[in-house]
Amino acid sequence: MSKQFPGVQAVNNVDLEIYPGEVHVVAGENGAGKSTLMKLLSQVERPSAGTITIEGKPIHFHGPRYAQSLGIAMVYQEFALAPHLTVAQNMFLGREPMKMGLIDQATEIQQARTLLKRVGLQLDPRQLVSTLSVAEQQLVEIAKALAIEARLVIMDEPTATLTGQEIEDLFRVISQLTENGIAILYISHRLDEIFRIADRITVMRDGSVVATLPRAEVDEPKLIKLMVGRELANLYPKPETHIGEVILRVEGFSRARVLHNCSFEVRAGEILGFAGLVGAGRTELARAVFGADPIDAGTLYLAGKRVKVKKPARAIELGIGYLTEDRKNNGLAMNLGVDKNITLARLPMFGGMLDLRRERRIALQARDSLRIRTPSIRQRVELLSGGNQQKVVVARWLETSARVLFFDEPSRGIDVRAKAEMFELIGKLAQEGRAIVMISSYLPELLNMCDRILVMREGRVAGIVERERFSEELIIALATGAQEDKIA
Amino acid sequence: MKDTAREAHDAEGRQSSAERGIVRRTMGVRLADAAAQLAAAGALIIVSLCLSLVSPVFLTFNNLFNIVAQTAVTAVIAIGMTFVIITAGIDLSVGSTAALGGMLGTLMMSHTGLSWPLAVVGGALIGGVIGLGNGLLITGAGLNPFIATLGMMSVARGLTYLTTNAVGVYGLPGDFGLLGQGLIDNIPIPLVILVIVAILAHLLLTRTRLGRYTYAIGSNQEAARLSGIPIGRYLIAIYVLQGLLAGFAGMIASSRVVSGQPNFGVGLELDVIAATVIGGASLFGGQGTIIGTLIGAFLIAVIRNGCVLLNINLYYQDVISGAVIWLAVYWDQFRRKKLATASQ
Amino acid sequence: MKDTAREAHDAEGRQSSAERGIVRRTMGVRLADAAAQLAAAGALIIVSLCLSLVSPVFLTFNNLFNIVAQTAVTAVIAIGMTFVIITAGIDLSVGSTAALGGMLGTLMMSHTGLSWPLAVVGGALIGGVIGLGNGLLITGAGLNPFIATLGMMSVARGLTYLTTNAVGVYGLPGDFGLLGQGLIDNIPIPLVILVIVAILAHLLLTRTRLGRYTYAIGSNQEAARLSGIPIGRYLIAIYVLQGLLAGFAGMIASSRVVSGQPNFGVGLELDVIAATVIGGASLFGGQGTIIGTLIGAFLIAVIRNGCVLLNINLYYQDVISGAVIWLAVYWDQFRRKKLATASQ
Amino acid sequence: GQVTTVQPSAGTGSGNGGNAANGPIKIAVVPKAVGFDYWEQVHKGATCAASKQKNVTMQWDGVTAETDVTGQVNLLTNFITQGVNGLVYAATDAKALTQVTNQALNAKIKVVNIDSGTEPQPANVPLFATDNQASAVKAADLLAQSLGGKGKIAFIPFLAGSATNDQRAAGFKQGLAKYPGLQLVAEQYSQSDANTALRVTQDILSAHPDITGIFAANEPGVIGAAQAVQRAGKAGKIVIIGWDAAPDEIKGVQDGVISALVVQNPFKMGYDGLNAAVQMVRIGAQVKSEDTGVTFVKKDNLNDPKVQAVLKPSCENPPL
Ligand SMILES: Nc1ncnc2c1ncn2[C@@H]1O[C@H](COP(=O)(O)OP(=O)(O)OP(=O)(O)O)[C@@H](O)[C@H]1O
Ligand SMILES: Nc1ncnc2c1ncn2[C@@H]1O[C@H](COP(=O)(O)OP(=O)(O)OP(=O)(O)O)[C@@H](O)[C@H]1O
Ligand SMILES: [Mg+2]
Ligand SMILES: [Mg+2]
Repeated sequence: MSKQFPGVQAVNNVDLEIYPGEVHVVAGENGAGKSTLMKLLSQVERPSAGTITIEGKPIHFHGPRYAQSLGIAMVYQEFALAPHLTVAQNMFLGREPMKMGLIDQATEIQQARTLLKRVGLQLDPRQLVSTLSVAEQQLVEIAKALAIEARLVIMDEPTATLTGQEIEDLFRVISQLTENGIAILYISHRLDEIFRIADRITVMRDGSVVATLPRAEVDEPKLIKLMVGRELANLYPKPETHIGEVILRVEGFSRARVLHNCSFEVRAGEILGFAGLVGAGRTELARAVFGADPIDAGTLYLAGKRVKVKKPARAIELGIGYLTEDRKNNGLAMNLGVDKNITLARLPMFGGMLDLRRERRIALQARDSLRIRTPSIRQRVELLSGGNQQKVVVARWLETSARVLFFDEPSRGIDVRAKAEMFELIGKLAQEGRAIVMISSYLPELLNMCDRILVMREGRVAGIVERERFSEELIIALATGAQEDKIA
Repeated sequence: MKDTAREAHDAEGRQSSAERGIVRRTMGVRLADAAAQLAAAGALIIVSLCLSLVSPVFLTFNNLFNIVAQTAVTAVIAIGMTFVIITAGIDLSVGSTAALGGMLGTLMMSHTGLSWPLAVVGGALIGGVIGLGNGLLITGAGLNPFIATLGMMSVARGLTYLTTNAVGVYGLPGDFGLLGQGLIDNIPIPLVILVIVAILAHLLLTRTRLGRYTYAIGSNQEAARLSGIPIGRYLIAIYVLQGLLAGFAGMIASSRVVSGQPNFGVGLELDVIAATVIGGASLFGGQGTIIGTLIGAFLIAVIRNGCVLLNINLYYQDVISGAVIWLAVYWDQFRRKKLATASQ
Repeated sequence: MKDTAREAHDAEGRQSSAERGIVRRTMGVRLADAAAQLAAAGALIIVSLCLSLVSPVFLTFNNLFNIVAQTAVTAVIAIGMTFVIITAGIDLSVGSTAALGGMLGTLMMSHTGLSWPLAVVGGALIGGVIGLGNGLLITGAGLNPFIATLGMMSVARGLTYLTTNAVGVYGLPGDFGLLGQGLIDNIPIPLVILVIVAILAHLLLTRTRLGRYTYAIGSNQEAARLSGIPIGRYLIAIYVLQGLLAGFAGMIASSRVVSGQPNFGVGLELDVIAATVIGGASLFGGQGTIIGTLIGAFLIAVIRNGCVLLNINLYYQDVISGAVIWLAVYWDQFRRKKLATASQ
Repeated sequence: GQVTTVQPSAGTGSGNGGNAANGPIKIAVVPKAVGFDYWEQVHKGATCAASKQKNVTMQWDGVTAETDVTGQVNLLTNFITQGVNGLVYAATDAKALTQVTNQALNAKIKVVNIDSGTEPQPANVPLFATDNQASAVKAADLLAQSLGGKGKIAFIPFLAGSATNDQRAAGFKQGLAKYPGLQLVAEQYSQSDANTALRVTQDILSAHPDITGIFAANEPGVIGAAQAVQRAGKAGKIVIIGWDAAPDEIKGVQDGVISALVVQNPFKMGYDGLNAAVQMVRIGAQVKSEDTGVTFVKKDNLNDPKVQAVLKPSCENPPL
């Protein structure tokens, strides 16, 4: 199969075979063409060349509905949910159960509830999708794919925003499916995960397949080398930093039903992690500090001085930055160019006018240092691959000279190499004496990069753990409430 | 051993708190829904109350009859516009379409001697053809709805003028007047028509595939496409529906003056869109209800009626209706927000 | 060993092909950009060419002068509308605002004897005040732009009628006519004004914070807010700008007929929005350019001019202008798509 | 169910009970459209008449476009429901408004037409109007005289489908038929907008630089056409015959840009119309229709006191 976009050969002459009951992982750097290849299989995009055969029979292109009827279901990387419809309505979109020419809403809700339970999501199916958190949307997206009687389920980075328990639930579902002879095509940037579930691994680079190997023949260094083209010394390059004065102190932040009396402080040169289950309130806390959401109570001290932050504009003025977890809705101006998105929080000005040359330089630099794969720095962001979009948001906040930076799920959808490079940059920022708060659902990241980890549970600070005491068990225990730790 | 125990405990804790969350949110959604309907109607109710206090005529049968009969035309078209706007589209051609439907429908009566009920169907079908044109321009030629229907607004108006060289159609059977002004057992026929159209449209919007896909397309067209919905076909159906309703409304309007008027409906599109938006629809798609649209249409009509009843200086009328619309929508939003917060 | 060799080879190959790819792609983007501008102008050029073939008068200085002077009013307002529409907003009140600015501006001249340049400034400022009202309703009261400006359309029209009881303002100094119809060294003053306004607006839109934020707000308001952009302040500025331009355009229109006309600008909002959308702006925000808007405004003006030159019956004019707009926009889209593919 | 056509009666007895010779009465006056000098003169005339009567309240209301027939029907129906005693209105459509007149009469509301009546005109509904068509014929005669019966001319009508417009257009063309030497080379609507009138006249002058005469059929058309001619440097060289009497139109006559204006007497229509309605309500008088007459205003009769009374009507000096 091949696929050309204006200016990009996204998929280049790829051969792929999938067998019943196997978990076939597709790996590769951002922009390698993984998502595009999947979209060719689910007939969302029309291939420029190539054919698909199912059980020996060649299949023609008729669009996504046809692919569904052939038993191909897909979980999209950029969620394909309609925010104004309810969870149940989204799950059965295009395949509504009918009764006498009308939609059978009772059955629809009933079936939706069953499917939600299967992916371990406790949600009312009548709730609007626009009220869901990113992680919840991801689970709905998965449940939606399960609603199709599929022979092949394609999952494009389903775990990018999920934490431990949800991932376990997902793996359980996957093994149920494969036991029934259903094939899984799985894209992920998380190496441990790949090795856990893969039967075979296909590595893509620049639109072409580099290799397809059985799980047994690959180990981590080899996989990285296949993807990146060279070895990576250290996935988590944490630098030695000098931890200085307290820059930001948060006291008693509360907001009805979301945050309860949350306090913490972060010092210059320190990387503080936020851990917790989905919906624990990490995002809410960061947004509250940043002034993106109002609070009912709480005080904020910046370098010892009490400050009031009611708007993000004020926070940025004071040197606080916040990188959102929801790049699509809150992060990117989708129909603007890469360059304009990168400089959005801090425009390069010269005598009252925009300095377009400097803007271009900044964007080019960011492109190179984060390896943003784009045909041009003026390319509209919506045409980039998911991981590259994420890099653009990251680049924006690296550009601002904020003293305190909140990174909410910064590695969401980023490939290994870029992750390592991003962590290196974050480390450098810390070295420069900035305070970093890193929110992540992927514990190894926090354990390796942070000086301290704050664990949240149900809107409360369940505990703050020093680096010496770091252990996965302890943090999970705090996050699930199995152990109450007095704030250190 | 300890581990499993802890996990069980964990799971339970999560479970219950999540369960609680669900109940809370559902209640919230439901309440907010009901509140939205009520709040929207609220503005209408308050304006009506004020009017009935200051003008003894307001609540008389005759006056209410007038309001209903006058609003029927706008409301019927606005019901179609609700579908269009929910898909994140717009139809600027409704005024011209109504005029064309009205002119050709009445011409059928006066020239070919068609009976009036058949002519009404004819007028509606003419509107449907125009709607089909809009649909094809949007889905086939890929024009955006604004441009497609802006052009159609101009083209349909030109065709209307051309049919009779911009002269009205007269000499229609007196019975034809029933459609827009008759009574069945003391119930205004336009009211009956409006209620039937509204109920059917409401069912269509909330209970059928067409309705569901209307919201889906407007909410996230890409998602709708990925879910395998044949977007083009549904969009065409929606613009045809809008056209049919506009043509039909054109016949109601003609019936009210028992003649075909080539200049009918100039500027009507703005009234219709306003009714829809005041009723809570979003021009960005995905949002809107039939009941809201009806409330919007009646709000506009009641304000106009009130200005006349109260003998308000003509030039102040414009100022007042503008201000009342601001207040009504502002109050509506305010109420919704408050109820949404309270129900959290 | 074999493996590494192959990889090294691969890496190299990739590098150079990627480099080549980038060069090619950048060229592609550039070309597509240029093509987009050209394609938009293309429709205008083709229509003009056709006209110059069928009417020998079309290309005369006098006729071109007339077209420019006639378009200045629409184009100046459409320039403001470009900002508004890029923010995903809309301003329905521009016609009324222009009328109010024109009436009060001319009244200042005729009643207080203000010199005409000052009165022009006065008219523009009146427009600015109306724009401020819109801005506050949108950001302060949180009304959506459609409702806020729909109400303002009505309110401003009412105020316009109230100023003189809906009678025109006459007896203005003859010099005032220069603004809309004068010549400087054989160059039409409205052209000079239009060029200056367009250049300033283009710079504002592409080279300043205001312009950049205009796009950002329209593309993703939440992202803009989280990037620290004080959205309210910028939106107000944009609606004030639109108001100023509308008031100013109202004075140009008054100057053209050397009188204040209370009914000026009814329905103008649709013309203005059409110019902007034909020029490539999206009602969903984030897209639009000044040059595109100018092309859109001139396309409409040239079609109208052609219809009069050829003395086409009004009824056919409507049909023709609708169809030409369809064709122009369709052709524009088609060309862009083709060029984008060709530049691969 | 029984299907009937609604027959609204006056909503309240209170307004209608004022048949008594001196009781308070309410008269609604509805023009074809608002926002033009012409209708404002009607307004002034009616206001003046109402002020001279005792216990008479006048309500002035109208739609914004002369072609908004349905809007006017709605408005009048609202007045009938409200229960006014008298209805003075200018019909936007002669045939379509007949039923409204009948409704009002059924509701025992006295009706008077001004400017434009209905077809048929009920015997008990007097009409105070000018004969638009006959006056337009005379306008054509005037144009022909000024041009010596030959030359290219242009016509600026105002609103397609408006009854007044159609009458004037028909009259003008009827008049032209008498002069084979006059060649009508362009006909473009002004949409009752001065700027549009200016635009189309400019374009017509571009297409036909040899035009020697223009007839513009209402105020905005005349204002725009006169501007266009002046700006083209052809003031005095092109004969303009216009309609209505806005200040700048009069000034145009003074300056020689406009050759003649057909001036109606809207003040008188309003004045007489309201008085008639009051009489009909108070004493049940039979009032007869009346042609309120037109004046051809030219430079040479501009200062005639009679003409001045028509041009500058006021309640102190009504042009009756
Ligand atoms: N619609 C489109 N138009 C133009 N280019 C596109 C489009 N969709 C994808 N691309 C480009 O195709 C290439 C492959 O994208 P794809 O989304 O398949 O990458 P990916 O391997 O899924 O990356 P990631 O890991 O970041 O999700 C990228 O360079 C991307 O910019
Ligand atoms: N728009 C919303 N409406 C209602 N509830 C919401 C909304 N957004 C988030 N929530 C709920 O608020 C709680 C806190 O969510 P938040 O996103 O802050 O959690 P988190 O710890 O950042 O987890 P994650 O980001 O991993 O989902 C969750 O229960 C979530 O479902
Ligand atoms: Mg991808
Ligand atoms: Mg989060």
